[in-house]
Amino acid sequence: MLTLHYFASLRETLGVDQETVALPAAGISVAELIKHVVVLHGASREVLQDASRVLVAVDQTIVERDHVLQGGEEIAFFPPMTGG
Amino acid sequence: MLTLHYFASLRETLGVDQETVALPAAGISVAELIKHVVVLHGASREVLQDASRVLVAVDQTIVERDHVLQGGEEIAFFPPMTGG
Amino acid sequence: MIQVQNEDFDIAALYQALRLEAPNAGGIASFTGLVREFYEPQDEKQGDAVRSLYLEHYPGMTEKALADIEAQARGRWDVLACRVVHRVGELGAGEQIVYVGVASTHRGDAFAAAEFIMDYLKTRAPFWKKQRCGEQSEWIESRASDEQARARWEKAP
Amino acid sequence: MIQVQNEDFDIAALYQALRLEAPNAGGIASFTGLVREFYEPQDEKQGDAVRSLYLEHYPGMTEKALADIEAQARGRWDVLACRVVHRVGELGAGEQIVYVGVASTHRGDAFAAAEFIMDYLKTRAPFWKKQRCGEQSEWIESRASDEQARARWEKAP
Repeated sequence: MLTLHYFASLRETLGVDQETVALPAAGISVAELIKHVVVLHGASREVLQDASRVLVAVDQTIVERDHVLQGGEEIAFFPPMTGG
Repeated sequence: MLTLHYFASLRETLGVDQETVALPAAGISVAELIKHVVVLHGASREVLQDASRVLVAVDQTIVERDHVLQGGEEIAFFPPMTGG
Repeated sequence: MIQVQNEDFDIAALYQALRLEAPNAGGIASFTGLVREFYEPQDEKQGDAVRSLYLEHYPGMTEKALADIEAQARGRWDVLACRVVHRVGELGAGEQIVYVGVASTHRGDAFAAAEFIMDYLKTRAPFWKKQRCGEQSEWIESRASDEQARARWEKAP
Repeated sequence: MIQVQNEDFDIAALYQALRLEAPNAGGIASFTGLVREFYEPQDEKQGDAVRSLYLEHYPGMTEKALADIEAQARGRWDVLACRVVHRVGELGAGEQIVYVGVASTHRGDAFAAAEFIMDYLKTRAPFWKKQRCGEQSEWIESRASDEQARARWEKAP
């Protein structure tokens, strides 16, 4: 299983802060996971494909879309940071 | 008349913090004033000729050695600053 | 040392902690980020309502990201002691948001490390600001100038 | 605002004064210079005596030089409020020497203006430090690195 977290404007747009999905296959990339999530949870999730506006963290570290998943990770989606 | 002030290590080396001298002639430069002061007050003042180790302020503004004096100015000699 | 909290912080206490931890420091550079009292020009349409901010973060990752930024700063500069405090939750106009303080032997290192930490914190630590103006509220957009401020450290020696 | 004084200063009061004077500031950058507790390696021959400093200045010119430095900073950056305090006379180990605080709309301006003021103050304001170690005392030599730190602002945009 994977735990998906959504933060800030993305959380509000999608209306969900957390959900779990089964890993479709070990060794898939973040980009492939996103395609899977769009099919599973509906077209609203297409926003996740925009790499310029949606960052992805795996186990609390920012990764690129080609990052490979093994299962069991904590995945987070969020817009560019605006703290400080 | 000119008032000459000496600060920090220069004050201690020369053993004087302030003195007055008559302006030898209007329109002389700081460099010429220093030569005059060396003659007037003794060889100890030769240290003033070392532009790399002695800064000169005229009326509380740092000047170069070719700065021209009119008389009545407050002249200060001191080593490079070390505050902060 | 890193703190993420809703409560306000006392810059004098943070500063004294840095002095105690680094008795041989030649200086301490610090920065405090504040919620502005008034609007940017583009906000003027929203009238004179007092602005407040809501700060969301990603618990767990926030502390990790800040610790990583501090470690990077310690690797690049002479950092004798360091404090980072970032508030989350509801903040009123004029309130303190963030504190970064760095004690160093040399002032150049203290300034560089403090500014480096702020520039990375702005763009690499998972905080998001929502701005409330009267009835309206909107998420603040990230700014290219913040990313540029961070990117210049990649080139610097 | 510029103060030259023998008395210690309260950075919290200075910081609050900046917040009050610049209610729309996005941030405040500050630097405090401290008398180090321990010696530089080259001083070790002098044993473990606690160091103290004597700070001499040129009354009148000091205030003028600092005002000129502040005016230069205001001309180059968005400075909403500024405080400079420099102590003179006898200062013990660990004591505060100097404070520079700048409130600005933007953090980059606050950092740059505060560091600019410190770098010019070090090399252009008439202060001189004499270091006392036990029975000995000597005037501190100016450092090329301080002049280099100042000179780089001549190139910067």
